[in-house]
Amino acid sequence: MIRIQKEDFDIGAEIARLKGERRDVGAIVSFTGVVRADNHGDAAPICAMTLEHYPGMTEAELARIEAEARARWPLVASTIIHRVGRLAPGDNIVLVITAARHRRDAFEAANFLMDYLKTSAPFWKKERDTTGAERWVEARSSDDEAANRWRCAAEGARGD
Amino acid sequence: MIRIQKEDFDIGAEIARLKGERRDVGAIVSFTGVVRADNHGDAAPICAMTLEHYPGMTEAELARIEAEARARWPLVASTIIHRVGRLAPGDNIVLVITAARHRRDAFEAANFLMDYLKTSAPFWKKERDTTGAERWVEARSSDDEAANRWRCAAEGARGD
Amino acid sequence: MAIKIRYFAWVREQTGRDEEELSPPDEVATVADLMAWLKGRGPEYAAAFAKPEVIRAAIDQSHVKHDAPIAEAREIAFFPPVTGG
Amino acid sequence: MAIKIRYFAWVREQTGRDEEELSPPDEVATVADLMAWLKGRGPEYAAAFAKPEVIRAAIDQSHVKHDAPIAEAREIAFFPPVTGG
Repeated sequence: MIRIQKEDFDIGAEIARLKGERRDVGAIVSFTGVVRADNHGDAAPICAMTLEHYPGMTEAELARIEAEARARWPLVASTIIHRVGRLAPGDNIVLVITAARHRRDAFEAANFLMDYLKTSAPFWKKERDTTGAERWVEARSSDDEAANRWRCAAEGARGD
Repeated sequence: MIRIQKEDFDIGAEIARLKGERRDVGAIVSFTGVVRADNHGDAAPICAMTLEHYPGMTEAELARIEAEARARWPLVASTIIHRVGRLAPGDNIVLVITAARHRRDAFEAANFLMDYLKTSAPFWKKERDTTGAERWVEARSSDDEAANRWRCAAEGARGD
Repeated sequence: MAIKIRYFAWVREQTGRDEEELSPPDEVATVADLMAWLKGRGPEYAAAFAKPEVIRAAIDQSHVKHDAPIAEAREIAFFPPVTGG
Repeated sequence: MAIKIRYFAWVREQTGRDEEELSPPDEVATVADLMAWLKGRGPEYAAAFAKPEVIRAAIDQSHVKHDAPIAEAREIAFFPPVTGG
């Protein structure tokens, strides 16, 4: 399930909805991304963040990423919700939930979804700091590296 | 924060509590373990699970595991809640939440907490299936392997 | 043939528009050609596309490389590397 | 000196008790010695400790190996490998 919205999301309600009346889910992992006030160690604190996206392509990319995760791991269900518009420090930005029979699959799929979302979903963040200065957040090479590790990722230990 | 309890937990409320008014948290990972009805592929479905533990040692082990996670990763906060007593399929068993500045730390620490909890926290599960048969769940070697991979784990890519 | 060109984030701010319909000449065959052609359309485009190597492109809402052919494209978007999540 | 011995899960079910105070003789120096000594206390103990290699132990609520000395122990617990989470 994929959603792009301005409104906040309710993490507990989304997990409950994903789980529903299922009796084949043994592991649920959620990832929530939150606006930090101290996004840059040495710059002034952030007081606002605006998230722009590419309507149409955003949904297509998220659907593609979700389909790839579900092809790689035996997920029972998954959810991706991303907010757009104006946010403040402490506000939720993104929610990814994965439900699987075993914990390793739920963890890896959630991790993968976030890494790919960070490098391929067409969202852009603009920050305004307490001095009034605005700047577009720059992409990090560490995010590319994180996404690249899935290209030839060896399977780790499997548990449940 | 560590809690052992018979009652269910509210995942959303626990995440909200962990986050509180903090403005330095950028990533929150939650893991929820749930009773599966089909715990064993070929056996009869499970209709009840009883969780026994070692009061005193349980809290000590969970505190030790949490302290180790916080020594390894720069977590802002963490929560471990484990239920005991009688549970049914679909019921929550365990909740682990990690909050950090960056997503890699939150993911790895949650993963580590679950792997260590599975192999060192003194809980034992007894299942009853639909035929009325009861059996103690056997430990899985895959859980030991999952815990062992942290002993010499190389640091992966770091993002946020 | 007219193509819808869309701009996002600072590419949008620098070109001063979020989308437009353009009909580049036939010799504009790839995404890279299109950026070079756009650069000549005025100082705001020259500024936006000053460093084309840092700009990402999508054709019909799918990521493409700069050597991708644009012959079949209905919609081409230019934007900086994404920073969601 | 009396030691509190505790049993969990199927070790508890097989011995038929969850805890007891026992004073093993001085030659019982390690966890392994204690399991061997317990085995001689009756058929229910013999059944519980029939395969001591599958049983885990804790001294004063910390995991220990079977060669751990028990001289300073106030509480020793026996249980199967843990299965929480």
